[in-house]
Amino acid sequence: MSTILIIEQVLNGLQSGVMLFLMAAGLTLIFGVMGLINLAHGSLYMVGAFAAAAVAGVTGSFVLALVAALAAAALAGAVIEVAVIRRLYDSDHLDQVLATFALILIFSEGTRWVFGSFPLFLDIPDALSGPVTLPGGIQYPLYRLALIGVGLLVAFGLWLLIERTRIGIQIRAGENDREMIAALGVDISKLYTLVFALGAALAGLAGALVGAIQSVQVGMGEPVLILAFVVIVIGGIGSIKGAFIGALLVGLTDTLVGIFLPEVLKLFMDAAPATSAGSSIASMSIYILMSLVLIWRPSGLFGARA
Amino acid sequence: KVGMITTLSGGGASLGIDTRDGFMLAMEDANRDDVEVVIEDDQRKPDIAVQLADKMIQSEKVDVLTGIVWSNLAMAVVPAATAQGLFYLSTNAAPAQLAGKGCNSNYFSVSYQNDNLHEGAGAYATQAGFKNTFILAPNYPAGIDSLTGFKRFYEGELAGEVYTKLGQTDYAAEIAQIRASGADSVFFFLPGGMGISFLKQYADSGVDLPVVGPAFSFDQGILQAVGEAAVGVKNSSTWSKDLDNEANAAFVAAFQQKYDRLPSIYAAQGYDTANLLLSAIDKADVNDDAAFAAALKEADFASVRGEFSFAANNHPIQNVYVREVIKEGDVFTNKIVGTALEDHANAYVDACKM
Amino acid sequence: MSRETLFNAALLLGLIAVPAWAVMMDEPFTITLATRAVILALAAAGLNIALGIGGLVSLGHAVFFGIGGYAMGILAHHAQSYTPLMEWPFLIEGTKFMPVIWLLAVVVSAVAAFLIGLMSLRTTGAYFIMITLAFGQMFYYFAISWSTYGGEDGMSIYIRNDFPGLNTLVPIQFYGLCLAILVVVLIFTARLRRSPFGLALNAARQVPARVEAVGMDPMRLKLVAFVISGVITGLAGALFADLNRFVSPTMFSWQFSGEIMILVILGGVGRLFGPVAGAVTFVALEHFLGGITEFWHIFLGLILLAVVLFARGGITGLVAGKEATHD
Amino acid sequence: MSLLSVKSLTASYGVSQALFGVDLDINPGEVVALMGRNGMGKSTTVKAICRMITAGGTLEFAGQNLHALPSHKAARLGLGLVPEGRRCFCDLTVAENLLATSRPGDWDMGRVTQLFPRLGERHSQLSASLSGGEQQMLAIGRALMTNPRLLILDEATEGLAPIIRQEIWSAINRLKQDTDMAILVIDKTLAELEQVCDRAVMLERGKTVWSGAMTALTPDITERYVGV
Amino acid sequence: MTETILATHGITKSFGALKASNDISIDLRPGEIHAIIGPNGAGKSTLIGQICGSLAPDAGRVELMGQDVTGLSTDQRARAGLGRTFQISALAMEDTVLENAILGAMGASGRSWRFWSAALGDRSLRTRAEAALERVGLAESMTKRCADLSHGQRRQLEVAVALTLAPKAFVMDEPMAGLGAEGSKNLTGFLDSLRQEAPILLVEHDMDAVFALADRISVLVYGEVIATGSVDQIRSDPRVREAYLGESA
Ligand SMILES: Nc1ncnc2c1ncn2[C@@H]1O[C@H](COP(=O)(O)OP(=O)(O)OP(=O)(O)O)[C@@H](O)[C@H]1O
Ligand SMILES: Nc1ncnc2c1ncn2[C@@H]1O[C@H](COP(=O)(O)OP(=O)(O)OP(=O)(O)O)[C@@H](O)[C@H]1O
Ligand SMILES: [Mg+2]
Ligand SMILES: [Mg+2]
Repeated sequence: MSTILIIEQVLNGLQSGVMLFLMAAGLTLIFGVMGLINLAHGSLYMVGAFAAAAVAGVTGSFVLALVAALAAAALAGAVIEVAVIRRLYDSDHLDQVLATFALILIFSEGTRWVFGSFPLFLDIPDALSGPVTLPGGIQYPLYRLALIGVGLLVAFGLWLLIERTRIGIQIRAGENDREMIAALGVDISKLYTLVFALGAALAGLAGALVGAIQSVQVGMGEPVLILAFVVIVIGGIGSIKGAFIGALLVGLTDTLVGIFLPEVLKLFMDAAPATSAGSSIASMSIYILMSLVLIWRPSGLFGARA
Repeated sequence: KVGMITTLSGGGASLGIDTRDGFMLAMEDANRDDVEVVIEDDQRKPDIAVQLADKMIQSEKVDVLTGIVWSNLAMAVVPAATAQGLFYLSTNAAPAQLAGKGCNSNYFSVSYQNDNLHEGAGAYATQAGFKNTFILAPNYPAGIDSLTGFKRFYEGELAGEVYTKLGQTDYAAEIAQIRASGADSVFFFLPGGMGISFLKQYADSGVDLPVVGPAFSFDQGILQAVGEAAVGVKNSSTWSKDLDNEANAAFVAAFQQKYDRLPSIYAAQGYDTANLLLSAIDKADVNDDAAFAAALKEADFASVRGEFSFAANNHPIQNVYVREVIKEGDVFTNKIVGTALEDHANAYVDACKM
Repeated sequence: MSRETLFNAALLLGLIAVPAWAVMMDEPFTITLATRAVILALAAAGLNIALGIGGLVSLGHAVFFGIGGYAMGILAHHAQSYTPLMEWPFLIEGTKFMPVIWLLAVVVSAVAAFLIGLMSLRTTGAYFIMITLAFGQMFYYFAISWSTYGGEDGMSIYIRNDFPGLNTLVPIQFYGLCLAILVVVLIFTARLRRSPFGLALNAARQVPARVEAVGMDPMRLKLVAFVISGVITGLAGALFADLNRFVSPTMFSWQFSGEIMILVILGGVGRLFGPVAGAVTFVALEHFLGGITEFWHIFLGLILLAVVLFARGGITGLVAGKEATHD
Repeated sequence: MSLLSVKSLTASYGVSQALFGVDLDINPGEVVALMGRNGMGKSTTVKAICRMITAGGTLEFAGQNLHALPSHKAARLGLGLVPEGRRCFCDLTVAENLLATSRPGDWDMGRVTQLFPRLGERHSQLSASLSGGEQQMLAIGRALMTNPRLLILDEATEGLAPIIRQEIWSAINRLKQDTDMAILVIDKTLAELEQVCDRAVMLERGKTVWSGAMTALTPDITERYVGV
Repeated sequence: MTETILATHGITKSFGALKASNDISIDLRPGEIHAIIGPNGAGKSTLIGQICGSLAPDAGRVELMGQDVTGLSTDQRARAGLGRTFQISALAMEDTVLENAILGAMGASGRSWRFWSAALGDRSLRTRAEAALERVGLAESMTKRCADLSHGQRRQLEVAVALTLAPKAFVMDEPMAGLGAEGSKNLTGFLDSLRQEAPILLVEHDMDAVFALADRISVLVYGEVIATGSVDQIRSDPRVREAYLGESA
C-alpha cells in the first residue's frame, strides 16, 4: 500500500469527519447547550437537502440552493422550537425523545408527501467539480477540499461564538439554570429560539453540502443523526471543541478501519473471510470506539464533569 | 383474491410504489371482477411483513401473495406462506435459498433469480474484454451473492474485492482504493441511495474507468437523482423501456399515460406478474394447487421482456441485456446496447428438488 | 380504588375480552394483533423496570429482544435441520421446546445485560443512552454479518415451537400463553416496586449520594435492575420470534430500541400498566391508521405529539391523573 | 413614591397556597429585612417579585406593574437577585458567571473583585468546584454586576465564615451610604440584620404580620415570629 | 489516651496546584462533638468527602474504630458505622418521609436485596424508621412526600435518616445551613443529646451553635489545621480571629 494512498485515505477520513462535524455542531449546541435531546435534527438535515435540491432544480444556482437550505432549515427549526420544543424544556428528557421522534415521523412523511418518494437531484457546482492535484501527486476532488474548508470555518466561528462572546456565555448559563438567567434579565426564550434556529441551519447546511455528493432522499437524516450523536458523546456533550475532535476521530476511524482492517487481517487469514470479517468489524468500529472512550472517560473527551 | 405486501412508506417506498402501480396497471387493463387485490404497506420491516402476511391469510383469506421488494422480507414471508398452501408470485426479491433447496411448487419468481443481473454484468465484463475489474458490494447476504454471481460469469482477474457497510453514504475511501488498484473497470452493486452516492462521488473523483452494475442503480426512479454522473454507464437488466416487443410498447405507453412518469423495472415486473397471474386464472382454479401451479408454469402471457418461460425451479428463463444510460431531452434513461446472456436460467436449478 | 387501578383493570379486561370476541367472530388476525401488542408490552415492561424505576434510559434494549429472538431462531433452526448446535466441548442439540428456548433466552440476556450494564453504568444521562445504543449497534452489525444464521436475511422457522399441553399453532392458545407471562411479569413488577429493592432502586435514581451514604451501592442496585429488565425483554424477544416464526437483525436495530422506549413513554414512564397502555395504543394506531392513508406516519406523529404536549405522564397520566405514588 | 410596592400578594405552588397576603414597600436607598420562620413564604415572596412564579395582588416596581412583565423584563427594570441556594451557573467560570448577565453601571468586574478578592483569585475556575462560600460570593457579585436598583439577598450569608459575613454587612452599609440602591435582605441572624437594616417586615404563614422600623423590633415580637 | 472512634492520619489532597488538604490529622473521641471550622474554601468539605469516601486522598489514612477504611467505598464505610448528613439535603424527593427513613434502616440492616415482600410491611425496618422520625419530631409528617416538606423539616429528616443507621460516628456538613434562628436553636439542642449515642464531627459556620456544642474545635485554614482546642482556647486564638472569626466573637 503506497504512502500516497494512505495520505489520501487520511484526507478522506478528515473530510468525512468535517462533514460530520457540521451535523454534530448543531446537535451539540441544541443537545448540550440547551439540554434538549433533539432526535429531529436529522429531519432538519433532510429539510436542508431537499430545499437545496428544489431551489437548485429551479434556479440552477448552487449558492441560492445553499441560502435556501439555510433559510428553510432555520425556519423549520424556529417553528419547531416555538410550537413544540419550548413547552418541553421543563419536562424530562423522555418527553423530548417522544416529541422529537414524532417530529421525525411528521417531517419524513411530510417531505415524501410534498416531494414524492423518489430521490431528488442535487449536484456540485461546476466551479467546484472534478479533482485537483495536490502536492505529492494526490488527486483529490476539489469539492471535498471545499467542504473541509467550510467545516473548519464553521468550527472556528462556532467556537468563537460559544466560548468568546457574551451570547455564548448566556447560552451556556441558560443551560445550567434557565430560570435564574431569566431572573437576571436575559430573554432566554428568544435566545433559545435563536440557538435552535442556528443549530437547525447548521444541519440544513450540512444536508445541502453533503446532499450534493450523496443521495437526497427521505430518511437520509437518520443514519447521520446516529453518527452525530456518537460524535458529540465522544467529544463530550455541549463542547464545540469536543464535537470537532470527536467528528475527526469518528471520520478517521470509520474510513481507515474500513480500508485497512481487511488488509491487516489478510496477513493472518484467507482473503475471503478476512474481507468479510474485516468489514464486519469495521461497521462496528465507531461504536467500539465510543464505548471505549466512555468507559475510559464517562463524560466524553471534553465533557464537563457529569 | 390477491394480497400484495410491498413497501409504500419510508425510505424504500419508491420501489414498492412502482411495483404496485405496474401490477395494478395490468389488473385494471384486464378489468376483471373475479380478482380482488388487497394492498398493504410493510414499511420495509420484516416483522410487519410477517404480520401482514398473517392478516392476508387469516382475515382476508387471499389465495395468492405477491409484491415484496426486499429479499430479507421475502425470506420472512414466503416459506411460511407457501407452507400454508398459498401461492407466492415474486415481483422482485428472489433469494438463492428459495431457488435452490428451499424451492417450492407454489412459489414463482416472475422477476429473475437475484443473481441473474450480476451474472449478466459478469458476462458483459467478459465480453467487453475487461481483464482486471474492481468489485464492490455492501456486506450483507445480497451483496455477497451479488459478487459471487458476478464472478460466476466473469473470466478476468480481480483488482480488488470490497465489502462496504450497509447504508454507507460516503465512498471516497473505496474510490481511492479503486484508483490505487490499477483496475481497468469497476463493478458495483449498491442498491438505493448507496448507488446514487457512489456514482456521484465516482464521477467527481476523476477516476474514469468504465463502470458496470446491475439495473438497480440505474433504474428510472433513481437515475434523475444521479443525473449526468450516470450517463454512459453500462448496466445489466432483464428489461428496458426500449425493448422491442408489442407488450412492452403497450406497457410503457399505458404506464406513462396513467402515472405521468416512465416505468421502472419494478413496474415492469409488477406488470408481468399480474399478467402471469391473470393467464393462470383463466386456465385453472386457484384452489386446485397442482393445476394452478401447472398453469402458472406455462407462463402463457405476453411478457414485456419478450421470450419468457420458467425453469424447473420456477424461476424465469430469459435474456439479460446490457443497457447504457443516456439522456433523452431532460430525462435520463436507458437504451439497450447488447445482450449479455441469452435464455439464461439460474445456478440453482439442480439444487431444487421439487 | 384509584382511577389508575380502574384504568389498569379495564386494560386487562380488554386484553381478555377482545381476543375472546375475536375467537367467537373467527377473526384470527385480531388475535395476532393482540398477541403482538402483548409481546411488545412485555418487552416494554422489561424496559420500564430499568427506565421507570431505575431511571436508566437504555436505548439498547433491542439487544435483549434480539438475543431472545435469536435464542429461539438458533435452537429451532438446528432442531429443524437436525444439526447439532455445538459438538464441542459438549453436544448441544437444537430444540423446539419453548421452555428450553426461554431458558436460553433468559440466561443469555442476563449475561449480556450484566456485561453491558457493568460497562455502561459508569456513565450517566445522555452518555448512558448513547453507550447502550452503541452496544445495540454492535450486536446489530454482528447479526447482519453472521452468515451462519442468515445474516441480514434472518431465519424463518416454519412451525411455531411447542409448549407442553398447548397447541401453539392455534392463535388464541399462543396468545393465552403470552398474556399469562405478561401478567406474571406485571405482578412481579408490582411487588418489586414496593419491595426494599424497589425502594432502594427508586432512591438510587433520585439521590445516589444518599443511597451510598446509608450503606448501599447504587451501582449494584442499578446493575441488578438492568439485568432483570434485560431478562424480561429477552423473554419477550423469544416470544416475538415465535409469533412471527422469523428472526432477523432488525430485532437488534436501534429503531427497535427506540420503539420499545416510545411504548414506555407513550404509556407512562414508571406506571405499572404504562407499557401495556403504550403497546396496545401503538399497535392499534399502526393498524388502523395504516388502513386510512399512505401517509399515516404523519398522523401517528401528530398523535404522539399531542400526547407529549397535552398528557404529562403518557396515556396513563392522561386517563388516571398525574401521580403514581406508592400507595 | 416607593420603589417596590407589594400589596396583598398571593401565590401558590400547584394546589398548595404559599402566600396569603404579603404587604411590603421599599423606598430607594432603604434596606429592609424580610423575616419569619422557615417555610413562612419569604423566598416565595422574592420569587413572585422576580416573576419566577405567578402571583396575585399588587406588584409594582418603579411605577410599573410587574405582573405584566416576564421575568427578564422585570429584572431589567432593576431587580438584582441573589437567590436562595446560590444557583451559580456551574459550567461557567467565575468570570463568565459575572459577565453573563452584567449590565453597564458602577459595578463592574474591578469593583466586584475588590469587594471579594477571592473571586479575583478564582477568576477562571469553574464555579462548580468553588467552595460553598465562594459560590455565595459569586452569586452576590453576579447580582451586583447587573447594577440593580433593588438588590435582593435571599439568605446571602448562609454558609459564609463570620469574617466574610461582617465584610458583606459592612459592604451593604457602604452601599447604603454611597448609592441609593435599595436592598431587601432575608437572613437569619437577628443581630447582624440589626446592624444594617432600616426596617423589618415579618411574615407568618404567607402573610405580613408585622412591619416597622428595625429599632421598634422588641424581643417579644422576635420571640413570637422568629423564635428568638 | 482515650480511644478514638474516627481518625484521619496525614490526609493530603490536591486539586491541581491547590492543596485542599495538607497533612490533616484529627480524631473523634467517644461522646464528644468535634467541630471543624475555617474560612470558606479552607477544605472542610473536601476533608469530609475523604472521610466518607466520596473523594480519595492523595496520601494518608482514615480509621474507623481502629480499622483502616481508606480503601473502602462510601457504602462500605456507611455499613461500617459512618452516619453522614449532607450540606444540601440529599433526600428522595418523590418518596414519603417514612420511605426515606426506611431507606436508611434498609441499608443498615442489609435488606435491600428483597424483591418480593413490601418494604413498608417489614416490621423491623418500620419500627426502626419510625423511632428515628419520632426522635427528630417528624412523627406526624410520616406520610408526607419529601418534596412538600419545608426546608427545616428536610434538615430534620436528613438527621433522622442518619439516625436509622445507628452509626458509630456522625459526620455532619453544615447541618444548620438554611435553618432559621429557631430551627438552629432546636437542632442545637438535639445534637447536644445525640452525642451520648455517637460522637459527632461537625462542620458548621454558625458560631452560636459551634460554641454551644463543641467539646473541641479544630480550625482549618488553607488545607491545614492551624489550631485545635477548647472553645475558649479557640475564641481567644489571635490567628483564628484574624483568619476566621473577625471581631465579632
Ligand atoms: N417548589 C415548591 N413546591 C411546593 N411547595 C413549595 C415549594 N417551594 C416552597 N414551598 C412551600 O411554600 C411555603 C413557603 O416556602 P418558602 O420557601 O417561601 O419559605 P421561606 O420563608 O423562604 O423558608 P426558608 O427560611 O426555609 O427558606 C413552604 O410551606 C414550602 O413548603
Ligand atoms: N474538584 C475541584 N477542583 C478544583 N478545585 C476544587 C475542587 N473542589 C474543591 N476545590 C477547591 O478546594 C478548596 C476547598 O474547597 P472545600 O469545598 O473543601 O471548602 P470548604 O472548606 O468546605 O468551604 P465552605 O465553607 O465555603 O464550604 C476551594 O478553594 C475550592 O475552590
Ligand atoms: Mg427561603
Ligand atoms: Mg463546604
